[in-house]
This record gives sequence, structure tokens and C-alpha cells, in this order.
Amino acid sequence: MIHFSRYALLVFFSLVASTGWLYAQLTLAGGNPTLSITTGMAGAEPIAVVNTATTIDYEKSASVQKITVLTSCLGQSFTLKVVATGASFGTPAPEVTLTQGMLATDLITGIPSKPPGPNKGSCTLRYTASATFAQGNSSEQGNDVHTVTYTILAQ
Amino acid sequence: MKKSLAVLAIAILSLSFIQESNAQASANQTVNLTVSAVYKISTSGNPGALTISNGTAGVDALTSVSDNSTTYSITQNVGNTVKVTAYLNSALSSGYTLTLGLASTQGTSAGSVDISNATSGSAVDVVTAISRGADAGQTISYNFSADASAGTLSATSKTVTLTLTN
Amino acid sequence: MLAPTVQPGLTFPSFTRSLMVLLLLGGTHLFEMVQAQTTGNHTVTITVATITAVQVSSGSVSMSITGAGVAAGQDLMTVSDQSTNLLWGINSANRKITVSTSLGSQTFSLRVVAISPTQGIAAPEVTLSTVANDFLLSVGRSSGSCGIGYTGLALASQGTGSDSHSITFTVQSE
Amino acid sequence: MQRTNILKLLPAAVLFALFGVMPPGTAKAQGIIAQQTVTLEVLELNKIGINRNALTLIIQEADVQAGVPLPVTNSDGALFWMTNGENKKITVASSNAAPRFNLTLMAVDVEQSAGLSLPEIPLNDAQTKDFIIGVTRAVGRCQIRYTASTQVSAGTGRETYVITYTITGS
Repeated sequence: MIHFSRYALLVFFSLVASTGWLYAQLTLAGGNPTLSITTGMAGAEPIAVVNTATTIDYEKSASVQKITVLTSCLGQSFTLKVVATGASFGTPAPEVTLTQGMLATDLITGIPSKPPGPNKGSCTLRYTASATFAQGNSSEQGNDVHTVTYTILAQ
Repeated sequence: MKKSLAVLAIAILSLSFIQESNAQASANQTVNLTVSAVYKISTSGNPGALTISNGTAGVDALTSVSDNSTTYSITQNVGNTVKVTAYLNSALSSGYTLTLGLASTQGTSAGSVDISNATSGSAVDVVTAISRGADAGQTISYNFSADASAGTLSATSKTVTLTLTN
Repeated sequence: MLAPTVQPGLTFPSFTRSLMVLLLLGGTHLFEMVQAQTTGNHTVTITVATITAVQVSSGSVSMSITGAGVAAGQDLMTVSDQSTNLLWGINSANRKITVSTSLGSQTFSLRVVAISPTQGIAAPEVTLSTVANDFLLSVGRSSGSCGIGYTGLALASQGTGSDSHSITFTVQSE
Repeated sequence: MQRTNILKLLPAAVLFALFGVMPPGTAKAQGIIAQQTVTLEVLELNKIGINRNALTLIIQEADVQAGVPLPVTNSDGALFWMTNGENKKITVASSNAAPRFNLTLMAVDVEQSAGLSLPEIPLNDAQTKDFIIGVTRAVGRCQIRYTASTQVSAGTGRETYVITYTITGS
């Protein structure tokens, strides 16, 4: 009985560790970026701005993982896109347009399980904000404030 | 704290500058409108044939014929010294006489002027002192006369050139 | 947070040995499990400044009345030019574009009208003066272009000469 | 100095040559033309006229010794003509084909170069006879001298002649 319980616990932890959902890790760094569109060409559209100040630190787990992204932005007026660049592991998905009410969309896929190699990696978040003249300006429309959520999970 | 405020102030200032520079609400364009010297003269068409078909026994001068069926129009913006001259492509033979009269409201008509011997080198004035502006639909009067002693004249075309000149 | 459960009847020394084995095998994992975070979020703010951009495709236009096309007997002589365009980008609502000239004393008349605007409504043709006149209406929150149609008018009785205009197109509130 | 002036005029000359445009203020001696075609014609015209439409010659005297009536003449009538044609003549014809009395006529005082008068012409029939010849692009005038005579045997009476003058091609 004693031996059964001891090994059962051991197996439990091993299983837990192998599933990965308990100790997968994702951390955002770089704070909360603000993207300001200030210029535009007559006959064209305002010039989009890019922000690459934020990163995601993430770790391998015992299983193959991916990172998804979604946003919440009530009364969205303008356009915000994100793409992961310089990912240590995994394959960045094409640029994702962040819109209110969207479903979680892949940002990085195929993050390999460990081992071998280093466990910790990162990527840069490249945000691109754009607006058309027809979409107005913040003085009249207010700013767009996105709460962008990234999730790492088993693929 | 002071340093933070300074950074914030610079940031706000920069943003204001950018917005101001892009808030260009006007564009300029230079348009040059030039009016050059303009001379225009035209006629309404050709007069009918001037055919002398009558005369008087004992009188050398045949019965003259005339035509007032055409008009001329002019436009000029040059000045009050502009005039209209007239000449034929070749002079008429002796005994035939073609006179020309141009009515005018903008200038001074010379009345009925003999152009029988007026050629390009000896054009005659028919209207002078035309003031700037337009004069439309003014009557052109031709009168053709001949002497019996000059003989007959088979149908002959003559080109009358009216020149608006300064 | 996870904590190992202890089954009834398990003796402490045995539990200790098991825990040690566990720590040896998965201690690192356990530490990670304590720190584990599968989601993260941050706030991204987009601000769009008030942008008003207007420009002409060419800075100068030359028009000349030479008599071409003028019928003799006609006092009024005109010349037209549609060689340039006006372009704009405006992200504010309720805007119009007006036009004026700097030339207060004009010998001849110069008229202007917007031709085939891609956005907004062309105002009727106006004779340029130093007072701003409507050129394009309802161009708020739009980007577009239109041809600039100039017509110069001179009477023969006005003689010869030239006028040099500095034309200003201005975006204004409607 | 002259070269400088030519160089100054060169741009205006080029402008005019290329576009027919003269700069303001350089309009001197420039102009524009309009042309009309005038057709002139003078038809052949032959006109003839007479100043007295009716003349009366009365034979009322006779030479008693010779036993014949004396002829009478009348030159009151004048003939006028005009022709711009070549080689014309004036003819005369009487309406009286068989006159009882004698009537002759002749052109006198024909203007120089207006034609050539022919000798006395008897109007003893209705034939057309030349009266004046050599009429070319001329205006002429002459007096018509009529001479009436008769024989005693012709008796008395009245005769009327309608005499027609015609200018015609020779």
C-alpha cells in the first residue's frame, strides 16, 4: 500500500509534467505600448505606425505548444495588427488583425517540446496601427484601447 | 520628478509639432493669366457675282452693279490705331472700277473706296481708328462699274483681302 | 498552486522519502508549476491625430489668351486649363474646401470649378476674388482628388496684359 | 548695339514662329486677314436710241421750170448708240416695202471713232441696209438726215415709214 501510494504520486507528477498544462509559461514584457498616427498624405491615407517595444517570453513544455492572441476593444475605430517576429521557437503565423469580438487566433505555432535545446525563448511583438481618413481621428472618435491577451497552450 | 515632467513636456511639444505640421489646411498655386495681342477679322462669305448687264445708249458708263450681301466682323484688343486695309490680288484693267465700303461702329469708315488698282503693295485704308473691342456683322458694300469702251469682261474672280492691322 | 496529497495510512518517514524522490525527479518542474502562467495581456492604445492635408499637383499654371478659338466679332475671349489636380486627406468631419486669390486688383476674370471630385460635391463655378468661396463641399473624413478647372476671361476692349494670381485652397469647417 | 537688339527680339520671334503668339505690347505691324472672292463680269451690251420718234417731211414746193417737186430734208433726228462689243454696225430698215414717194437717209456728224457713215441710203424697200459700220466698243451719236422727194406722176398723198435702227454684229 505504501509503495503503491508512493509510486502513484510519482506517476501523477510525471504525467502532469508530461501534459505540460500545469507549468507552461508566458510573460509579456515592454509595458503597454501607444501607437500614434500623426501624418497623412493628401490623396492617400494616414501613414501607419509600427511598435516593436514589447516582447513575449515563453518556454517549452513537455508537449508541442502554440501561442494565440485575441483582443478586447469596445468601440474600435481604427486598425491594429500584430505579428510575432524573431521567435526563438515555433513558427510565427501571418499578421493577425486584432478586432473586437475576434476568436483567439494563432500567433506562433509549433513550439517544440523539450528537450533538447534551451527551454526559454522569446519573440518581438510587431504592432501596426493604421487608419483611413474616413475613420476619423481620436479627437472626434476617442482613442482605441485594446486589451490584448496572449495564451500559450498545447497545440 | 522634474526630469519626468521635462520629458513629458518635450513629448507633448513634439506631438503638437507633428500634429500642427500635418494639419496643413491650405495649398497654394500660382496662376498666370496672360492676354496677348489679338487680331481677328472674318467675313460672312463671298458676295454674289457682280455682273454688269445694262447700259444707256450714248453713255460710255455702263450701269453699275452693287452687292451688300456680306458682312465682316472684327475683334482686336490692341488699341485705337488699328485699321482695316483692302487690296486685290491683281489690279483691274482700265475702264473697270471696283469700290469697297465697310461700315463700322468701332472705327471710322472711309466710305466707298476704289480698290481697282490696290494690290498687296498698295493696300488702301477702308476703316481707320478702330477702338479696342469687337464689331460684328458690319456691312460690306461692293460696287462694280465699267465703261463700254473698256469692252466686255468674262466672269473673273478677284480676291479681296481685308487686313486688320496696326 | 498544487500540493501533494497524503493518503491515509502513509507513514511520515515513507512520505519523506517519497517527497525526496519526487523532488529529485521533478523538483524543477514543481518549481515551474508554482510560477506557471499560460496567459498574459497588455494594453495597446491607438491615437490618431487630426490630419488635414491638401495639396495641388503642380504649383503653377500658365494660361494665355492668344486669340485662338476666338471668333471675330466676339468681344469675350476665354482660355481654359484643367491640367492640375487638387488632392486632399481629411480625417475630421464636416469639412469643405474654399478657394481665394491674393490678387485684389484684377484686369481680367478668372473662374475656377472642381472637376469630377472623387469625394464630396463640387461647388458651382466661382469667379476668384480675395474672399474665400466654396470650391468643394462635404469632404469631411475623406481622401480624394479633383481636377481644377480654370477659365480665364478677357474682353477685347480690355486690351492686353497679364494677371498673376496666388490661389489658396483652404480646408474649413462647413 | 544692333546685335543686342536682335538678340532681344529673338525670343519673341521664336514664340511667334512656334505658336503664332505675340507677347503683350509687341503687336506693331501684326495683323490678320480675311478674304473674299468677288466675281466680276461685263456682258456684251448694245444700246441704240433716237431722240425724235416722229418726223414729218412735207413736199410742198416745185421747180416750175423743171416741172418737178422740190425735195425736202430734215436733220432733226439724232441717233445714239453704245456698244462694248467688237465689230458692230448699225443697220436701218423701213416698214414700207413699196413706197410711192422717195425717202433716203444718211448719218451725218458721226463722232470721231464711233463709226463710219455710209453714203445716202434709199428706203425704197423693206430690206435691212447698213447705216453706220465699224462700230467697236464705242459710244456714238449722229444726226439723221432724211431726204424726201417725189415725181409729179406720184401724185399727192401721205406715206408713213416705220424706220428701225439696229446695232448688230457685222
